[in-house]
Amino acid sequence: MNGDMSVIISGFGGQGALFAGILLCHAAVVEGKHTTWFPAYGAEMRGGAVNCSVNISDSDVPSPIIDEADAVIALNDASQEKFEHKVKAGGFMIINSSLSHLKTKRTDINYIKIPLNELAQKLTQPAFVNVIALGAFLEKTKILKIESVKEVMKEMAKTVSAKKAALLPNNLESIEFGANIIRQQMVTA
Amino acid sequence: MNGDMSVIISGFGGQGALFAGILLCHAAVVEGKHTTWFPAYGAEMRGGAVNCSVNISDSDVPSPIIDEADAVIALNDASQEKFEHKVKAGGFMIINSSLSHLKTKRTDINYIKIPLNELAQKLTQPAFVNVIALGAFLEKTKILKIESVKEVMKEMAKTVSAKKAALLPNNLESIEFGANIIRQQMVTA
Amino acid sequence: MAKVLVKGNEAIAQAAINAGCQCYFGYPITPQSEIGEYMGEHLPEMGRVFITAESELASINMVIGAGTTGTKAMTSSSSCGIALMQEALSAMCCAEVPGVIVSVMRGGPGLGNIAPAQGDYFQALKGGGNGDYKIIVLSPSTVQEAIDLTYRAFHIALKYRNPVMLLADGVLGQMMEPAEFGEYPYKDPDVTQWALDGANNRPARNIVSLHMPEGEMEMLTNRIFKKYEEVAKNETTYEDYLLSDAKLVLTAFGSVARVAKAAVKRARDKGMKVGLFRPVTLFPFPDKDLHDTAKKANMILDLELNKGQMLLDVRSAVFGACPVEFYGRPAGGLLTPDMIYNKIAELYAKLENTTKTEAGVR
Amino acid sequence: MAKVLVKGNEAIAQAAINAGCQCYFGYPITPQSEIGEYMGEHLPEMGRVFITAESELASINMVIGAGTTGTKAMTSSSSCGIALMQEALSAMCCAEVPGVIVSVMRGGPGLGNIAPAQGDYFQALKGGGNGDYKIIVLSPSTVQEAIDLTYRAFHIALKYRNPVMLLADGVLGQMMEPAEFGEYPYKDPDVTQWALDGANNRPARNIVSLHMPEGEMEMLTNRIFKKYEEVAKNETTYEDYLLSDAKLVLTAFGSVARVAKAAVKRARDKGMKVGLFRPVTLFPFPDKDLHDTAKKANMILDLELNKGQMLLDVRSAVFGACPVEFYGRPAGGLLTPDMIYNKIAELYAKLENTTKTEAGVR
Amino acid sequence: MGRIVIDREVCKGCYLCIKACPKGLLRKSKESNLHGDFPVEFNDEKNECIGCAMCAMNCPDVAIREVYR
Amino acid sequence: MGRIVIDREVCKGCYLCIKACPKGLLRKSKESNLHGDFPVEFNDEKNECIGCAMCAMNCPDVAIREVYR
Amino acid sequence: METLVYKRPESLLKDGHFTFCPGCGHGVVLRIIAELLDEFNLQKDTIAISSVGCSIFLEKFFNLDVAGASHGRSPCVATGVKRCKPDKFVFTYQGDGDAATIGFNETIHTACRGEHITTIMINNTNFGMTGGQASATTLVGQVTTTTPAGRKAELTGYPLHAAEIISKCDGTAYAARVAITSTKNIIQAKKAIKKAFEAQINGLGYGFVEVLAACPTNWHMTPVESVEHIDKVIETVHPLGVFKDITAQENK
Amino acid sequence: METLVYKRPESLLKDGHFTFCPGCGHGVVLRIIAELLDEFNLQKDTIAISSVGCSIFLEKFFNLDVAGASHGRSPCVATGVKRCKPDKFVFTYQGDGDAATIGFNETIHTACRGEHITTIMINNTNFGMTGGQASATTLVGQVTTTTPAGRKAELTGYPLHAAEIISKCDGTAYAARVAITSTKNIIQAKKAIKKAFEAQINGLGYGFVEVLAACPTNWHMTPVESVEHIDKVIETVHPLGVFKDITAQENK
Ligand SMILES: Cc1ncc(C[n+]2csc(CCOP(=O)(O)OP(=O)(O)O)c2C)c(N)n1
Ligand SMILES: Cc1ncc(C[n+]2csc(CCOP(=O)(O)OP(=O)(O)O)c2C)c(N)n1
Ligand code: SF4
Ligand code: SF4
Ligand code: SF4
Ligand code: SF4
Ligand code: SF4
Ligand code: SF4
Ligand SMILES: [Mg+2]
Ligand SMILES: [Mg+2]
Repeated sequence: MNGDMSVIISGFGGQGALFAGILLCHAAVVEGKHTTWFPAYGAEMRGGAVNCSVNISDSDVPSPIIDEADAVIALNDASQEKFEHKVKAGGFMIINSSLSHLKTKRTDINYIKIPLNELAQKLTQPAFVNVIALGAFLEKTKILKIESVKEVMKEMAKTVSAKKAALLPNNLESIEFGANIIRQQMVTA
Repeated sequence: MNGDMSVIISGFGGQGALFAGILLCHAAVVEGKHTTWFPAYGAEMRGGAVNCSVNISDSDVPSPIIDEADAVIALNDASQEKFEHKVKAGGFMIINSSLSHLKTKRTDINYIKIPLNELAQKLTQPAFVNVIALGAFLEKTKILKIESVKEVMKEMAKTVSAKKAALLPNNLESIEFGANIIRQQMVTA
Repeated sequence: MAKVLVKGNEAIAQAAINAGCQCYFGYPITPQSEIGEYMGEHLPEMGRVFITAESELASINMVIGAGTTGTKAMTSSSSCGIALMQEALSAMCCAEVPGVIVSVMRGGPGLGNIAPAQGDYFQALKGGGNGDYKIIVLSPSTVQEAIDLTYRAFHIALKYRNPVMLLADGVLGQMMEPAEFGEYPYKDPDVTQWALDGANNRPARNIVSLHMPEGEMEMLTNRIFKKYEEVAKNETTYEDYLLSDAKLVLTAFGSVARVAKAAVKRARDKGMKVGLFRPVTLFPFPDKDLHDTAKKANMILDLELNKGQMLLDVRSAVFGACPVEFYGRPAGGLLTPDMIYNKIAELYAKLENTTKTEAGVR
Repeated sequence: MAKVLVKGNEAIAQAAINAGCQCYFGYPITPQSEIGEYMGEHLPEMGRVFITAESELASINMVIGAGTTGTKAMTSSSSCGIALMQEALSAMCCAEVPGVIVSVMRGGPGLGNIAPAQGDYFQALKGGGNGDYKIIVLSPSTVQEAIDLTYRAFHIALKYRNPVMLLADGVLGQMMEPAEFGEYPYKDPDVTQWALDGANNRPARNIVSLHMPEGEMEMLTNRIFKKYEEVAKNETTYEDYLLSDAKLVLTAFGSVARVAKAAVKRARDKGMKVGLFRPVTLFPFPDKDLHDTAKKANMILDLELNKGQMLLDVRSAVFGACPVEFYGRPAGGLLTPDMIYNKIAELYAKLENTTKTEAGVR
Repeated sequence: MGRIVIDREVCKGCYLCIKACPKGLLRKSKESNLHGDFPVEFNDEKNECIGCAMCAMNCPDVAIREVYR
Repeated sequence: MGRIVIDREVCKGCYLCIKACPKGLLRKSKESNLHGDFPVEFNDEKNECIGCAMCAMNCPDVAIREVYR
Repeated sequence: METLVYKRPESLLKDGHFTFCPGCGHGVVLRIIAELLDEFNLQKDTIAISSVGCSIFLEKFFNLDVAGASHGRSPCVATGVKRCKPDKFVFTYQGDGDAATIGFNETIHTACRGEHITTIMINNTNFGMTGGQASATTLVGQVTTTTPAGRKAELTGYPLHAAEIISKCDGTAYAARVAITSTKNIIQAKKAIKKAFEAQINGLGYGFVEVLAACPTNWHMTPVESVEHIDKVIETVHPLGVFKDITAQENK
Repeated sequence: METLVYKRPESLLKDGHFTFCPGCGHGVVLRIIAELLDEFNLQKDTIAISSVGCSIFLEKFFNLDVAGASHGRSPCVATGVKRCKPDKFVFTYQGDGDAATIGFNETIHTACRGEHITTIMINNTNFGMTGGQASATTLVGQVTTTTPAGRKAELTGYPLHAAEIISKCDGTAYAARVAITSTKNIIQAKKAIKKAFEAQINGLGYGFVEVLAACPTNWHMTPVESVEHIDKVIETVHPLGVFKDITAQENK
């Protein structure tokens, strides 16, 4: 894998797709990389679709907008539908098989199906499907160190409300768990 | 005198400079001529300067704005000052000598000085300096018939309030009186 | 019908009444308050609607309300008042609401002064509303044309379901000249296919300007711009005054054009081959015709009562076909026949001494 | 100072704070509400002024009040909100009141949608205010540049006593990337010579926009336009990206320019001589530089997230020096590197097959 | 003796109806709907519902479609 | 015993002062000023003015410049 | 035999469902309006004016002709519509940001003109749609995204009382503030809206009903906490009541 | 020895004279303001905000720093000025068209915010400057250039009562309506304006004084008829009074 990576993280509002992207970007900055994060919001107030495009690179990132992504993380079925065609040939797509039972359509990309919601139930509650997916993504791509993300999480915990800060252990557990899914190949293809 | 005539009528608010121009235009329409009337207002609320530019022609009037006027009617000193240079060489300027004691500056135009306010005192009250001046102007230029203006006055009297309509005789007297000033050469040069 | 002596503003008001304008909503501002006053006197008598709105913002939004019901409605204002309508004008174009707006320009920027000017060309044509939209802008040059274009404004507003602006300047609004009203000459389209009047035995309708689903606004905008192409095809109008052999072509709109004519006449008398290209529709702007005219000419002189606003459209249309010069006065300064004539003489002398020159950059 | 990951909107807000912005007046609107929220969190703590105004009309007029005292003040809004500020912007230019306006464009016209767009170029540049006036418009393309141009906006607003608009699009406002704040790099001019603070032992001052005496507004406008020439001389800025040998020159502003860069890179990899001309100051527009660039090029391709607005300035500047093509998407449609690359490839192929073509008419 | 009809896909789980029902006949369901919300369910084993429609009146989403008495 | 100073060029002849003066000491002048208005004049032959300044207070044009008592 | 005592009103679109957040007050009010339109048999004769705020998508909820207004201007659009279609029933549905902040001038002058239209204003004391910023009706001390430390009167003043002010306009026939926080209040709210509708139907003048409603999302409260918050806190600042009812005066 | 008991106030420009029509009410009010600025020794510390209407040329009358606002927006400009220069005295001088028609939203929200500024609103029940069209405060039946047959309530509604409404805003410290139709009323008017100034000086909040004033030109009455008309007719619709005075409440 070279130092360039483009990923789209998508889900419905409340699943934390945008936040996963932000974590990723911050970690990129920690490692001194160039990076962009660009969100898109749907029209609905309730449960609307949201996604973000993240670029990570060793050099300048001209376009925050991604034509073809190296990877897509689809946290629900609508996201899978919307972004399946956006994955670059040879790229991969993480699918939340808890919420999507759609058939995959392409043969030129890899699919990593993870029952994120079900797996999340196994962790200290609340656990975060977005962060679990991010852990898996990082372990798979090695584009950034899991440690960098953890560092970011710790830094963030310092500036947010006590209530939010209290969730740091859950976040750390979630990301580690996500990485482990790949390490232990708990995925279906 | 050919059928073309441009005149600027100027005075302070309340003297009726604009209305004199309107009468003139209406009379031009009565005689089937082409005509334009274009007003300009000063900045002051009280006694501000006003003037109008009137064109009368046998053919289309392209520009309502006058560079050089065949005639200027200056109902007060400020108007004389402002428009003296606007009279075409060979043209003339009617000056209200009741309200202006300014020296005249040009030798290439004719001056017709009429003590309008004083003369107006001699008529049935109220009498109208603007209409008197208009009468003089018409008698001098013969561009339109006095009768046409009288016709316009009579028509107008039909559509205005009774109070205003009652002034018709005064208007008729004023215009006739103005014409007489020229006929009888009651002017200084 | 006989010619009557009529003031520009009042001619517009009476023409609107003749055109079947059912509602007037407005807020006074010099130099066009006579329009509202005329409407205030006549509309209530006729059982039509007249409201002095609380502001120009309110007026134009009332026009929108009337427009959504397919009713002919109008507002009028000047300069800073028109500035307050920009949000609504953009929304009207988006929701395809018909309506007529009369803009009688005064001196700007800011409160400026109440002298005639043409500083609101950009305001009318490029707008301060958001997004891509076009107001159809008609620019009369005589009182007669003010009447005729008022009629046309009401018709094409309904025809294309778009706001139409009559862009007059203070000269035209304030001046009087003889003109004939005639009859409203158009057959207006049926509005019952889209107008709001209660969802009685038909699917409910809506006329709105928010379109959130992805791609919906883009499709809508593209469709509306297709409509504008239609408008351009059908409605583009300009006056050709002695253009056929003109080496120096003047461009001017509104009252300046008639002053320019006086100067052209004089120049022609002196043997100079000068003509005038006067856009009557400012949008749709007669790009193609002007470009073709420029190709045959040696120079264009654009004349405006501003610092050069239509100039941008002129330059874009001419696009190097011949050089473009500009002569104007802003904020209430007037161009007189003399001034224009002198400028013509100056440029013409230069032309005689050169061949076709290279395109300059503004 | 180290680079931090920061969202465009927040970068602008923090940069304004660093620039010494003492007051923020605003009314929320997507996609820029974060600016107001950021200000609402930080300014009161610092003893500075933060007011959620009752409307955009109110906000900009509060900015005017602050500006008349020589105080650095700012408002921010988007599209329909900016439309409501047009009267005030014209008045500001007339009365020479400094102030910074941030416009983060969303999809229009009307309420449109909240997707990123560039449909408000006309709104910013040609305005819907009345009369002849110019807002200085700066167009950032990266978050870093948003910071730098925010600094510059505050400085030149005071320097020229004119409103300055930072024109960003939703992409830039919403995206995050690493950037460095550094220190506010300017030395601001002394305002005590003109600012209002009570006529204490000096003649009373006034800052107004009505000038009735004949000729006064004209003189004023001409003087202000002389100032704009100064601005053009000192401030015109554009980015030259691989222009020296470019046969096909792209023009684009804001976020589109960075997307275009990705496409240019790819085209260069394929051996196509393509470059990018990116105006950083939209007013003053780099007319002359663009014209000179066009003279050396075979074609210009203007790219915008609208139906062709900057296009008019591009055409006027190019004025036939080479043909101008346009490619854009309105109302929230985005241009991606692929799309632009494909367009480049298509046009470049044509170019290879022809020699310098005749100027087209839009 | 009453009965209500709940559209569990429309219910957003605000639980204002639970607060409103004078008989306490509504409760949060254990299963989420397709939107990820946990809708309410009608639980009237003892036939206590009086068909007062208070639940429906308080429902912001008209998720309680019908009330019978 | 009072006295007032009128600026007859500033006076616009509204005659509100006439209405205001409790002693009736102001009257319309027979000669117009340069603006064509007929200003008021102070007419206090019997020295009745009490210097109450009511005239000045009612004058919309500050044409009554000074009041002495 | 079972009788249907309550069903989804016909004036709502068959397949429409509200896009609001869970527990949002908009839904209850829209349902009340639809019920009243059913009761008055007005669906066919109504033109609704939508405004800018969370309720902007009226046409996706109601089976009614809808004209969309710019932010704050729906009373003007309604005026234009009503003057052209005096026989139609015309109402505006607005938020506190729309009707009482940016558009309060339009609201007031429409009231002064005594337009025969009805305005329902949902007061959730913030700009819901844009993410919960302070509006003109925000309480002193209230935490919003623009007043993260709570609204401070010294800095940004006091909440505006819309219904009270509108009651001072001579063209207003009916002005009231209601809440939808309990069955009892909902019944009251429906009565008030009915009165305001009747003012229009009977040609009496302008009707204005301000409804205190929950915005749980931006208040960061559960829906149940939200309605309790309205009763306990908001009503002390924005008291419920009928501030003007010209029919009541006539009855006296 | 003679003592000078009255002289032209110093806060007026030495050579300035009012450009109003004969008998216009603006002059009396401007003089009162100038007198009060003299009395409070505020000339040096004042920034006046002029608005659009016959009084627009404040800078030609007053020896004060003046910022000019667009039509209806002077309360906003005043807010900007005052927030930047809290130690200065800031007032807006507006007409009924400016403050109560196009700009009433700005007036109200400035009042709600409790800005420490003062507004003097000259209510001559029409748009004087543009030639006497009907404004929001025009009386029913009043003949204006836009209501040549008299304002008809059925068509264009009822006059707005500015001072009463402003008194309902919680940030208002003082709100009153006065007239300048007699020496007694002029003295009252001066007292009211003084109170409103003091509200600002003492940091109590927004001060608003509505002054009923003559516009003889557009009313087509003599100045003397005009002031009588105010007393006899206008005051029955726009009654004089102090509608809010928080210092009075404190005293109680
Ligand atoms: C002119 C203008 N300014 C701002 C906005 C952005 N905006 C959209 S909705 C809204 C606030 C709505 O608040 P409110 O009226 O209280 O409705 P709610 O969402 O709370 O129901 C704002 C400020 C806009 N669309 N137009
Ligand atoms: C936006 C805008 N609309 C309209 C005008 C025109 N205008 C100038 S003064 C005025 C009315 C002033 O009336 P008022 O405030 O009552 O002051 P008065 O002249 O009666 O003292 C109007 C409508 C304007 N300048 N700006
Ligand atoms: S109808 Fe009444 S009793 Fe029955 S479930 Fe609903 S609220 Fe409870
Ligand atoms: S009130 Fe309605 S939406 Fe809320 S829980 Fe009950 S049924 Fe569901
Ligand atoms: S000071 Fe009093 S008594 Fe003397 S003239 Fe004036 S009003 Fe009359
Ligand atoms: S009140 Fe003043 S302006 Fe009026 S008549 Fe008396 S002195 Fe003259
Ligand atoms: S943001 Fe508030 S007002 Fe808007 S839908 Fe959600 S709860 Fe309702
Ligand atoms: S028009 Fe009326 S308000 Fe204006 S100066 Fe004349 S009298 Fe005064
Ligand atoms: Mg709200
Ligand atoms: Mg007035």
